[in-house]
Amino acid sequence: MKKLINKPEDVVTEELQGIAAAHADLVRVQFNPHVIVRADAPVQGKVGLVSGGGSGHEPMHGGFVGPGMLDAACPGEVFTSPTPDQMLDATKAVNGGAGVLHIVKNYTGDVMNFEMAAELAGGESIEVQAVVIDDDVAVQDSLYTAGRRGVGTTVLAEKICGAAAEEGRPLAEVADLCRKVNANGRSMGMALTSCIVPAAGKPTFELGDDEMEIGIGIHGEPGRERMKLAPASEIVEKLAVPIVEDLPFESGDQVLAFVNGMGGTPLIELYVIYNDLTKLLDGRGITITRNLIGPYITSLEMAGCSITLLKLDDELTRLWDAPVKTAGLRWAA
Amino acid sequence: MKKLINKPEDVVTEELQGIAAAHADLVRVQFNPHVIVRADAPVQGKVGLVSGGGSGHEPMHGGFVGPGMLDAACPGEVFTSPTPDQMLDATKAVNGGAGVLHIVKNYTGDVMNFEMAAELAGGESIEVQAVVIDDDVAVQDSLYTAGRRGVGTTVLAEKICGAAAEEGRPLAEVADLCRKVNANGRSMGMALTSCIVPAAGKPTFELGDDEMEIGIGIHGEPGRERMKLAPASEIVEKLAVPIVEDLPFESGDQVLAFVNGMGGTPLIELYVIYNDLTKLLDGRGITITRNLIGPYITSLEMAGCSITLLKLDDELTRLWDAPVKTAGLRWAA
Amino acid sequence: MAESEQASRRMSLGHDDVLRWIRAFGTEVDANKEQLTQLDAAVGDGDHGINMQRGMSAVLVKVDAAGEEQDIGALLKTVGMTLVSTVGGAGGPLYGTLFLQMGMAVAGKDELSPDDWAAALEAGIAGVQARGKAEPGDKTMIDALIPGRDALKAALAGGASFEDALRQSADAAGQGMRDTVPLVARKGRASYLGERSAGHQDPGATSSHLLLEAAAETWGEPEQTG
Amino acid sequence: MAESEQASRRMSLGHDDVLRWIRAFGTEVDANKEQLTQLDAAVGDGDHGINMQRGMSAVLVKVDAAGEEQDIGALLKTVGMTLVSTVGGAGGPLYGTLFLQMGMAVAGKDELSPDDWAAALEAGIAGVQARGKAEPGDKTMIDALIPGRDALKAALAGGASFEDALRQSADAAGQGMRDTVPLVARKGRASYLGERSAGHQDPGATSSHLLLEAAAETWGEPEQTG
Ligand SMILES: Nc1ncnc2c1ncn2[C@@H]1O[C@H](COP(=O)(O)OP(=O)(O)O)[C@@H](O)[C@H]1O
Ligand SMILES: Nc1ncnc2c1ncn2[C@@H]1O[C@H](COP(=O)(O)OP(=O)(O)O)[C@@H](O)[C@H]1O
Ligand SMILES: [Mg+2]
Ligand SMILES: [Mg+2]
Ligand SMILES: [Mg+2]
Ligand SMILES: [Mg+2]
Repeated sequence: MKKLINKPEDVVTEELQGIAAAHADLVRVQFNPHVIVRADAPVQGKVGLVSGGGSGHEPMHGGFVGPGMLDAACPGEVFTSPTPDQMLDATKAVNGGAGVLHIVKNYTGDVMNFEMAAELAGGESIEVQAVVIDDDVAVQDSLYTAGRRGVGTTVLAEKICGAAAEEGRPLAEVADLCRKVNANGRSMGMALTSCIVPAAGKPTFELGDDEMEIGIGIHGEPGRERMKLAPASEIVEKLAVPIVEDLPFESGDQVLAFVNGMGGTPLIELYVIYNDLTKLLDGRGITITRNLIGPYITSLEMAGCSITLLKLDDELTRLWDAPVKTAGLRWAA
Repeated sequence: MKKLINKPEDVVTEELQGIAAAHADLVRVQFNPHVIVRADAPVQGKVGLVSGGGSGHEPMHGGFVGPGMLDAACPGEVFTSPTPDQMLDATKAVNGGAGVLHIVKNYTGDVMNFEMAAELAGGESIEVQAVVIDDDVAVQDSLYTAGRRGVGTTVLAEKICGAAAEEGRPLAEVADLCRKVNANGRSMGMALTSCIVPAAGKPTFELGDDEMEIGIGIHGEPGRERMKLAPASEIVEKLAVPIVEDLPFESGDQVLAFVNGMGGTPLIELYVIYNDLTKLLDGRGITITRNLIGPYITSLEMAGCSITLLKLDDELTRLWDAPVKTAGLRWAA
Repeated sequence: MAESEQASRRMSLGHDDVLRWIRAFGTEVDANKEQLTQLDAAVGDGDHGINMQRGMSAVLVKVDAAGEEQDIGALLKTVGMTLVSTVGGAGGPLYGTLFLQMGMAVAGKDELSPDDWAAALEAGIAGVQARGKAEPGDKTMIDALIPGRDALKAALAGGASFEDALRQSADAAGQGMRDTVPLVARKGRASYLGERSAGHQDPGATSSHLLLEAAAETWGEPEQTG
Repeated sequence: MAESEQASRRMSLGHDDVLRWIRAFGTEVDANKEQLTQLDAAVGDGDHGINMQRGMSAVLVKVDAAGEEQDIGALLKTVGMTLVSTVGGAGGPLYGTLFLQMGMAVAGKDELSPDDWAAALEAGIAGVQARGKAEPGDKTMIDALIPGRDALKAALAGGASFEDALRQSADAAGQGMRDTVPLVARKGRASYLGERSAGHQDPGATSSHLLLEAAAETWGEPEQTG
């Protein structure tokens, strides 16, 4: 295992110490239990946005705490959902009287822990709504299973709902908007290499030198199929066609295209992927009007990428463009 | 070789097509020869800032073209200095009548190609000054050698000089400022893994599973020494102590600390490094007043990091804080 | 079992017995951390052993600190709360709920009869199902717990000694655990794999077997009398 | 050499000869791309073979397109300009300058005597030194070029045939190339390695040897008369 760390068991705490030292202007970090809170929280009268999940996906979620995006993030151990006490602390810290939205990625662990937290927050009379993001088309959906995973759309939902909350919209509306983003976003990812969970010390899965895994999750969960390495244009087809056909995205649609790096893949490759994606979408009459390219929802040092498409309308576009000031995403009006 | 590419020989062109499609609001891309130019270039009366170098270091330099930073970037083939005709085209495209500054990283190839370009630009009556960045303390400096390499300080110089040019300062002043940044910045890097040049198809160097290379360049050039893998805190010491002692940085100094990812190292590890760096500098009475953490000057998919420290004064701090709007660095006032 | 051994048969569990079981489970989790993690790597995200071990170490610190003041219900609730706040993932809420509900079922008691134990287990499992919505055959910890519970109840109802009933319970859990191998997961992270989840043993069922095995081994020894 | 062979000895180079040399260099670079890249990986950034190959392919396209209209000086300048604008790195300006300065030295000529060739090489090398500031012993292409130039001039001055002089030139360049192995680099990317650059052959000296070797081989054959 080759990592820039000290002891595996200290990675998350030391990362948070680093974040606390680097971004004191944006966030406060609470250490027991771990919570990253917007520096000026709670913002009175504003809906509080809380998300969280296992660590190892940086900058998500801690890097998205700040004006225009999240009010708090709960970082779990690496790839392990955080616990209800973290979420309860976060919820209390960001409650400015207008209620709190939990943005939850659809993993059994995340869902159950956020449920327990919401029950506890209810006990303290804080109004909480939860929206579950489940946008990963690599997973077959069914009433009888855990359903689809939450992946790339989470980042977009956090940005867009963050902007809406900043405008002072009420909890029910922000929650509806979050469901709308989820309903219009679809993702799929792939890996060229496995990642290594620090505490495990060895790769979660083995891939041959000429193999890749399509439909991978963000925790090194195995994907839909393993296949021979292929050129970028074929990889884009393997990812984007299921996405496009699932919603479906249709000729005339305007989309936000999010090409995400898994952590070990450099930007130069993401632009090659983006280039192939523009060609594929062009061929189907779908227009990219906004884009996001870079490592935003990662899987430790995994090499690979994911593609997320979000169907845009004027409202979503306007909220996407609204100012945001976080360590991970930052722009002005 | 596991990369998200099509043909190795097309990587740079396809990357640039991706950049052109993604960032048309910020830049124009010219393909023959390759030049990335600020969308509104030339800005009349403003000093034009041109940099360039081999590709494979993204977002540097193309991702730093835009208001408040570079006016143009010349991307060479992967890890290969661009050619004088690229630089000449860039220089002509950004010349708004106030002259053009070439920010050159100190590599024999970059220096010679920029020299030839400046000779050619002189022939077309464009006033050009060149500043060479040579901040890498891993390399022994001497009058008789090629001198130190240009690494992390380049990013900081481009940002700071970009802000000064935006204020309308004359060429000589912007060039002096660039020399000042170079004089006050020091860097050193390390690698956990090699990178693979697409056209070569195999790792530039081999590192054992328990080895790392200290003092590495950004092109997979071998470093100062190869040693056994060590904890993050020791790695920080190996990098930061030579930096601190070289300038030297002294108790009471205020610095910008730049923890850079080499391309294959995820953010979580960079924050662990940053945390150890804050402790080391604290112990020496040096205060970090600004920071930059992330993959900004990369080496393809190499895993590893570099540390750059820049001694700040009020002028440098103010110019660092000034607005910038590029694909790679973006913030408002 | 011979008449002469009747005297040494365990008829109830005290605070100390329950504590010994919890410690034994902790030891088992420690010893099998690697295997649990391997199993989870095959169909999940490779952290089940790490998570459970982190949780059980915290539990042991906690129950040591709490001393013997607590009744058994409170002790089990402490275990549950500690797991909830230290394990995370799916395992945290599920094992946390298991212990919390067991604790609720025996609230205030300082001694548990075999039937109390069976009732506690039943309540705990009901809690796991309420929280996780898994049915038998979904390839989860439920597939070890339910056979374990059913075997325990059947054995006690059939007049078996507590020791025998615990052994049958653990064995049935072991069988349930092995029976998860061919199943296609419908709950938890393994469900993302669809058909590819078949052929692997469920990590949660494996840790649940360890839990019931720890009970059989800890309490299966003749009671120390005197 | 026997009197009878005198007649077939080459006394001058035409446009076509120079073109054949350029093509031969291109072929050598192609064939040794891998080795050049390996050598550069050891002490530099592993692109010397790739860069030179990209440049020489562009050169071949360019000189084919240019046809035979050009005089030799113009031909060499075209090669130089093409290398400057396609190779990049250190190799681009250095090899570009080499050919540009050679072209300047023989501007307007349609035929080169052995002495013209020696003068062109001398001018080219002077250009490389003006651009790169390398001295002999710095572990660069200069360490192959200068012995090659000196051997050529000495042989011609000593009355050797052009063929023999070219062979001696190429052999001296080869020796110079091998002599770079123990050197500690003082110029170029290898200088960053300091002492660690010793023990490796310089990639640029290797490609420069190929250049002079291509001349010896292309022009060393008895001239086709008739
Ligand atoms: N809905 C559920 N009901 C019951 N058990 C479940 C459920 N989902 C997952 N599990 C159990 O949890 C185990 C995985 O636990 P763990 O690895 O700790 O959590 P995570 O999947 O969040 O990493 C699975 O092997 C399975 O037995
Ligand atoms: N200043 C110099 N003068 C002469 N030759 C040089 C100089 N610097 C480098 N070289 C030559 O260039 C070669 C490397 O070329 P190349 O790999 O194409 O460039 P880069 O180092 O930019 O990747 C070296 O092996 C050396 O022979
Ligand atoms: Mg997990
Ligand atoms: Mg190079
Ligand atoms: Mg797991
Ligand atoms: Mg090279």
